[in-house]
Amino acid sequence: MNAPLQPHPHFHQVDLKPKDYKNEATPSFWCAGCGHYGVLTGLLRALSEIGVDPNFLVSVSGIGCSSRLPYFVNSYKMHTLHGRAGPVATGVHLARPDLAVVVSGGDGDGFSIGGGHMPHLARKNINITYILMDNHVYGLTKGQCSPTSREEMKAAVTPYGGMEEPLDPILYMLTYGATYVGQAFAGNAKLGAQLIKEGMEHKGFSFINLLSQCPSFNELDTAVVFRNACNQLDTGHDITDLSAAMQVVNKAKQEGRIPTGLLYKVDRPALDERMAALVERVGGHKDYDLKKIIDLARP
Amino acid sequence: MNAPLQPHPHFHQVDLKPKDYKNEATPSFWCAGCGHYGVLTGLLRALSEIGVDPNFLVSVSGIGCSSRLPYFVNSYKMHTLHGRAGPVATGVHLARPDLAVVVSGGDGDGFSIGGGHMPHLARKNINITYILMDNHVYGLTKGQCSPTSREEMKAAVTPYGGMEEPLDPILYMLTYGATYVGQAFAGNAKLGAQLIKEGMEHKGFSFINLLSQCPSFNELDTAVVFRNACNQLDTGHDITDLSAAMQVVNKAKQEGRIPTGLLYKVDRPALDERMAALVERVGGHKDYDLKKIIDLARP
Amino acid sequence: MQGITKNDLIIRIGGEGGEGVISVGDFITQACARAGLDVYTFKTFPAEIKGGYAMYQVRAGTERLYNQGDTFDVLCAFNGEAYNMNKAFLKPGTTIVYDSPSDFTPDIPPGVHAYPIPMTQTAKELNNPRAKNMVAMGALSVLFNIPVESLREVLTTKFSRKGEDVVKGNLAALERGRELASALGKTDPWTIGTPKSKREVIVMSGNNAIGLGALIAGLDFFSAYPITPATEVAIYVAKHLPKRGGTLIQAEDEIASISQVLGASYAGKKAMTSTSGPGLSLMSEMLGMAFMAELPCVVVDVQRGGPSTGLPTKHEQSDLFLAIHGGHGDAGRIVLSVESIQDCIDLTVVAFNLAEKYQCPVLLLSDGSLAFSTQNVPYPNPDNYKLVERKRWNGEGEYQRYKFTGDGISPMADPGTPGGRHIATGLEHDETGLPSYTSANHEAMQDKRFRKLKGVINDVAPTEVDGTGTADLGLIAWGSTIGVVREALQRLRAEGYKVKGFYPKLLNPLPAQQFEDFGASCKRLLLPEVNFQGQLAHFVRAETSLRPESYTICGGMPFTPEMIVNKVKEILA
Amino acid sequence: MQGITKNDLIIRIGGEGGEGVISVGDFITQACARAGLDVYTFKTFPAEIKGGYAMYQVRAGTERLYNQGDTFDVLCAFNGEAYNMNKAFLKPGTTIVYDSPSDFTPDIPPGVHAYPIPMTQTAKELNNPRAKNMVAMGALSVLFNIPVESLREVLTTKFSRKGEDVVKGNLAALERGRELASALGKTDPWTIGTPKSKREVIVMSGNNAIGLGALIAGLDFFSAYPITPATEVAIYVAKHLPKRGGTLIQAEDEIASISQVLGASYAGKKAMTSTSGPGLSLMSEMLGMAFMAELPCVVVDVQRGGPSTGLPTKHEQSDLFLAIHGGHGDAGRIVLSVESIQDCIDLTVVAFNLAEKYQCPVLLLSDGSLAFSTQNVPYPNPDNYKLVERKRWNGEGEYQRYKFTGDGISPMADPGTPGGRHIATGLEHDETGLPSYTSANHEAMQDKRFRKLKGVINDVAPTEVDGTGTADLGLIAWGSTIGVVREALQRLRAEGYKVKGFYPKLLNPLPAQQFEDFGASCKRLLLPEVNFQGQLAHFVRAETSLRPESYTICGGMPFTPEMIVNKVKEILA
Ligand SMILES: Cc1ncc(C[n+]2csc(CCOP(=O)(O)OP(=O)(O)O)c2C)c(N)n1
Ligand SMILES: Cc1ncc(C[n+]2csc(CCOP(=O)(O)OP(=O)(O)O)c2C)c(N)n1
Ligand code: SF4
Ligand code: SF4
Ligand SMILES: [Mg+2]
Ligand SMILES: [Mg+2]
Repeated sequence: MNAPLQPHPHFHQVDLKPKDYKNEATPSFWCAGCGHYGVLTGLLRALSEIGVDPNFLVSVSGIGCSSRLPYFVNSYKMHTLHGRAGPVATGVHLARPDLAVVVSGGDGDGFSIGGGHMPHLARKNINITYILMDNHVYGLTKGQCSPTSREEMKAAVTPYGGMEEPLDPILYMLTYGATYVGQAFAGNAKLGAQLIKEGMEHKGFSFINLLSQCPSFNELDTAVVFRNACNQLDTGHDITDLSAAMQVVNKAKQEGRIPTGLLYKVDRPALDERMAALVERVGGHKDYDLKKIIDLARP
Repeated sequence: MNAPLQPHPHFHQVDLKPKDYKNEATPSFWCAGCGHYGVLTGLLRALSEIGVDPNFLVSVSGIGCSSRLPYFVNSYKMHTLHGRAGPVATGVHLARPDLAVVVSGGDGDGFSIGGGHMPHLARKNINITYILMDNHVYGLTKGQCSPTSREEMKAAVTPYGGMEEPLDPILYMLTYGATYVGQAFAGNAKLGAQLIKEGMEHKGFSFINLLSQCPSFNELDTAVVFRNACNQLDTGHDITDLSAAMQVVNKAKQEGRIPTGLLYKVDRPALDERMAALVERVGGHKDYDLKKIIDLARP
Repeated sequence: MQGITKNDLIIRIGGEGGEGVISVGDFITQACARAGLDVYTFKTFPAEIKGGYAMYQVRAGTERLYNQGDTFDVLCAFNGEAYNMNKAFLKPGTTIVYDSPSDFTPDIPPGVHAYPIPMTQTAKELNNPRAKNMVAMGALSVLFNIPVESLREVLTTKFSRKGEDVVKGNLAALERGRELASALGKTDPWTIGTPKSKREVIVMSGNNAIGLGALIAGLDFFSAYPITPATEVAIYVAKHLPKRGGTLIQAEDEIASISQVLGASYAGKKAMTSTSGPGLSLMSEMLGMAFMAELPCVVVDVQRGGPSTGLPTKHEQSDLFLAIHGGHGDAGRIVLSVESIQDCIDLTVVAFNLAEKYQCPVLLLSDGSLAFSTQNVPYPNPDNYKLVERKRWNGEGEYQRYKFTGDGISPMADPGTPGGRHIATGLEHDETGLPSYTSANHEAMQDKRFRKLKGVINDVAPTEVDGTGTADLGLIAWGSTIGVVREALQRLRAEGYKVKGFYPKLLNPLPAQQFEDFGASCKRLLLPEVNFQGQLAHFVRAETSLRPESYTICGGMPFTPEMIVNKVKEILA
Repeated sequence: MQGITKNDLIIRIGGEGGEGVISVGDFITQACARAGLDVYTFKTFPAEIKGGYAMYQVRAGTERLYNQGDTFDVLCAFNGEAYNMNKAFLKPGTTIVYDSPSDFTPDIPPGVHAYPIPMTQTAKELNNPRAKNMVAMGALSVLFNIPVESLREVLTTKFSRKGEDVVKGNLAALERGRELASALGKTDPWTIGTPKSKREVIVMSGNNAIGLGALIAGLDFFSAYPITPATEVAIYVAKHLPKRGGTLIQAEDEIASISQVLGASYAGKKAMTSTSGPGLSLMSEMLGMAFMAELPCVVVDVQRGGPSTGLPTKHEQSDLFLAIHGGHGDAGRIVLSVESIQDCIDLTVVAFNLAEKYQCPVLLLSDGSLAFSTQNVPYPNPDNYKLVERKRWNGEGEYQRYKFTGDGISPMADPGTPGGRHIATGLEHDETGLPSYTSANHEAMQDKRFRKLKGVINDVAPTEVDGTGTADLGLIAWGSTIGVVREALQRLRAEGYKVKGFYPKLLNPLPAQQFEDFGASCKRLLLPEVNFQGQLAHFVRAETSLRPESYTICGGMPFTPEMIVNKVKEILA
């Protein structure tokens, strides 16, 4: 894994404990044993370690059990529509690059209905952190196949078993050009916290896939199954080599393993940086005289 | 390249010349010099070589200059909505697996607004052929950046130059699990025809990216630029090795080259085959007695 | 609420999700229906995925039932929360059956009949703690005369899959519950009536009934994306469509679903999707294409509380605006809505028939209350349904897909038809399908597409008028509100009120003349609906000369007959 | 059409796309406006990407112009297609200026004035074949008294970027054209009037004017996806927003655009998107979220011919149903529509003000005709516009994002505000934003969200009434049809007809009382609109007691004053 990064100057910083980031006002929602609790724990720890000012943090989600996460976080937050957390977060961040923006949501939310937005978050290098709470099932709607469900899964709308090759969020994100890609078992809050922290500190689009069991509707991919399949990456893995990262993923898949840790990280200008540069280039500022623009329309 | 495949028995076959597949009733639409003409030529040749019965061929498109292609083909056809050709074609094919279905459309149509559908065509292995007419620009709306546009392109909505890393349709499709992936310069109708023919004969989702210049709105990626960048793959390339195919693409990108030919091909049951198997498994047929189903609702 | 005149009984069972509330409700329902009684059930689900307050209300009686009723006659409380949620409804004369000893001790208001039953304790004693609900059910069966033979049968059938031991254990708990209840003296008058005769019935939820209707109609292709409260339509179809050789696919989103449906339709097949409000919003663009390209399709919208994500598990009738007007550029559609489980079957068939005949999208509106409500309906004989197939080209002459015809309906040609090759397109087109942007063509084509729809009114049964003569007040209702109004009118008439009902199921195109005729027979009009803006009232005002008064509620629950009765009395006071 | 009374002139230039038709039109327009004349232009684009028939119509006059006029007084035909497309309008008294020798020889109907000008040939002789259009323009300037000094100025300004040679070459062609025309004897009466005085004006298209309005309103964030005929809004904003330090992004689709806009709005910024019908359909779901979460946003819909892909480059006013009703579950929005370029600026500012004040989506409807029409408007002084900012929390007490207040408006808190942390959610919620599904809360929250909108009517200028006293016929019009009605009414009044006009710009919530008042002053009502179903007429019938007669066309073109005049005469005959 790479050396610890310097926190970005843009974070408004404070000194708070993980529990200070927990919003206690929200009544519990998740089932007992749900992996999403682990994601929350990891996030709260990461926030505390960075010391993000909750007033300058925006937590954004779509719809799903996982997408309830922002309710449990002390921050500004948006609980948006199924699949739309990514573009909404893009708007928040581009309009106010001083805010730290974290997206969290499910495998269905992110890669089924929201799948069309994912490539563009990554290739535009939107400086936000996306945490996928990947339980290989639709939880909130009570157990249908998600695009990461195992091929053989019998579920509500596939009573005779599924028929589709599951997708791999990590491989997708490497292809899409995400500049920070990591993966962990949600139950490993330590690794989760570390990846989230570094992802947030990374300037650019960071994507963290957290494998999170759904005891209520996914009997195949239990916590135990996930934990056993998760393998920490070799220390020798070169996080700057895209093809190597892809190969790791392809190989692990063949072997039924899930590679965890930081898979890929590269620096590329984030979109807000490029936009700021453009504004500077055209001499733009809030008080630019509108009449200079209007004059261009004189006949 | 792989050995010629046997035509699929499901094609209703006839003996027709390429020009017989050309619908002459449609007035011309594309600008002079448009690369899309080359795509059409390649397609007509492929259809003739296979000998597809036009009555059992459905040509489906979305919206864009490229998406006008079906008008010029003698077949059943659907000119649908921007980005939706993929799922519409899925419906045609799953409802009538005896039909040969070809999708054609632009880079914007397929990978911007339609990008959310692409992974699922591939991972579900829908037995259709998708021809991307990739001109690195929005033609029909008169010149805006598409997701395959070069980063530096100045276009209508990016008057100061673009800011986004272009995506690579081929890499995407390898990641998505397309079972046949090929690429060619649209001006090379011979290679285009060959890839389309083999793609159509392939049982599963085949994707062919044809680089097609737009002389009206893309000054960067002209026919000459495309032709020069296109490199036929090494004969030694192993079309069954996914990681190798990805590496070819990643490397070519770094070198500013475009690998052409068949990049990847693998056999995996197509969704219609799996569905047919399910129907068989449950003893299903058109005349299955409805009362047996209704009886299940007796109190 | 007292007395002998009441020929039906409402039992509400409340408890923690997972305690078997739903099973008890289902068993009682099945048993009653099997014995020949009429049943109408209503459920609410907890907001939480697991646990939380669950409620199942069974109404059973000897006469035809049209709705869930006003609150309950009998409350069966499994826990303190169930008691708390319902104590406001414990009016004099009502009955409570509750777990005792337990974590709660209900405060029994004067006049309320109370039967403590040691449900948890007994189940524990039987070494079968999960059978708490069976103890309760046994007690209920004795207290309110629930046909126990039928109960035993359905219980046995249901549990036999899990082995004989399970059957026995549950039967034992049931009998123990019966003994416990028998030992108590009955103080209330509530009892389920004696069924007149056994009948050939099925019992289904609205969502399943829609699935069945589609199968009867000849469904070939189904694509949907899960969404509450519509998912069960897909679940039902997924189970049974393969038996009929059809194809079901769970799509990546609702836009893909409706796109796939149109592809299948073009390919010559009967195709449908089901969704709820958010999904229907997403389908807006593609539904316009269906109208433009004249592709038959059926879209079921099981409405829920809105706007936006809203109240996903709650009842509302608020998608009518979207259903009728939700598309850019003068995009027409046919809109039907269902009142009952019977409608869920029958009107789904009608929806397919209309889609095929008129080659356009047909939207069928159901709602969150009907979605999970179960009712008994006469055993449907599939052979009794008339099915319509799209008009197909006869092969004569030169084929023109969008040929101008008198009624605007142009024959279609399935792929594979020699000489029938054509394009389906969202662009404005001439008769052959080629793009055409001339004024004359666009006007003629719009006229053709809308002219078609003129025939629809004659293809749907005339709107039912409930009552005769001149009324002091006429009630117009749609969707599951109709069933509530039916009963309210019965009660009002019994009290001498001159009231009538009008129950449109075809909402677009609106049968305006039928509305006028009804309006002409009423001195005043009232239109109750469960939405904020008074959506049907809007259309009635726009499309007819009538000016019905709106009575809207939007609290996530259906109307009760009592609410309607009170409102009518208030108006006519 | 003859004569002296006409104080404006309509010149239509037609030719092959790429021949400079658009440039000539633009130059004439600019020159006339610069000289102090009023201008109103109208264009149609070929369906093909390049080539095909292009048409540019300039109307210029000394009085205020409200529309593109009835056909033309002068046709300038660059080629045979242009002649063919327009020969039906060559009525006695009209004039044709055409390229000759050329590939066509027009048939000059009796009474039509004809001026053959060797455009192509002269340009070739000048070794400057691309300057064919300048030859034509020179000829037109002589024949119809187009202010030539201004022409030379605009031409010089425009071409100076391309170097002095280009300027000279074009000026030479212009002068040659003038010589050629001077040599012909003028036989017709057509001449552009003499401007009264020079004025401070700008000339803009509707799309650009909307962009400018947004900049004036304080736009911070813009996201859109290209679509005809709305793309130019984005193009204009893309050029200028960075100068103001704002952010523009081209999204992957319209759903992403509106999502980004809402994100930016939550972040405290003024945000907008622009699209056309298909894009608006796709935004339906997210607009419901904007209403539910009470997020300000402005959505511009430049309407085009529908349904579906329809006639993408053509004019129609057919998205009103979608704009007002296009969301599931009682989702409200404010809908405005623009009549003119002036409105495109002013009402865009109003749209932002309303969005900020009422914290909800505001839809601004423009149309395909206005999109590319250019008009002169007085130079807008940005300081004269009153700008509204959302009510922000004052930091006192405990912050509740969705606090119940008298007017339903709850203060917002930008991220970064200490103590203001809250959630924006599409779920039904209580005052703090936490999910709440109780009946009482849902009813109260819906009431709050709709109660807010009651204030809107008072924040928008009262609907303009054109005319006084009692009218035999009152015309209600919206969008760019208003300008057509204005002129028709002038003409009708000149002939003694008692007619009045009513021009709503706020279409939802509809100012019903103002409609009633207007209706009360008219014996009959007519509502012309360019769509099939009579969409505004529908809302007027639903929301008021009025029953206006619908006059609908949907041929992809706007009404002409003459059509309205004839229709009124027919009705009042
Ligand atoms: C437009 C739309 N379609 C469908 C739904 C219903 N829906 C809510 S959550 C969900 C999927 C949830 O799965 P996932 O995103 O994996 O999250 P999880 O619940 O598993 O954490 C679906 C289909 C919706 N809310 N909106
Ligand atoms: C919902 C929707 N949004 C936008 C458009 C406008 N539009 C039509 S084609 C197109 C892009 C065309 O680019 P591409 O798909 O690359 O095809 P090309 O014209 O380059 O062949 C766009 C944005 C539309 N028709 N529908
Ligand atoms: S249903 Fe599954 S994902 Fe949802 S809260 Fe329960 S365990 Fe978690
Ligand atoms: S605009 Fe470009 S893509 Fe479209 S027809 Fe012309 S050259 Fe081809
Ligand atoms: Mg999930
Ligand atoms: Mg393109």
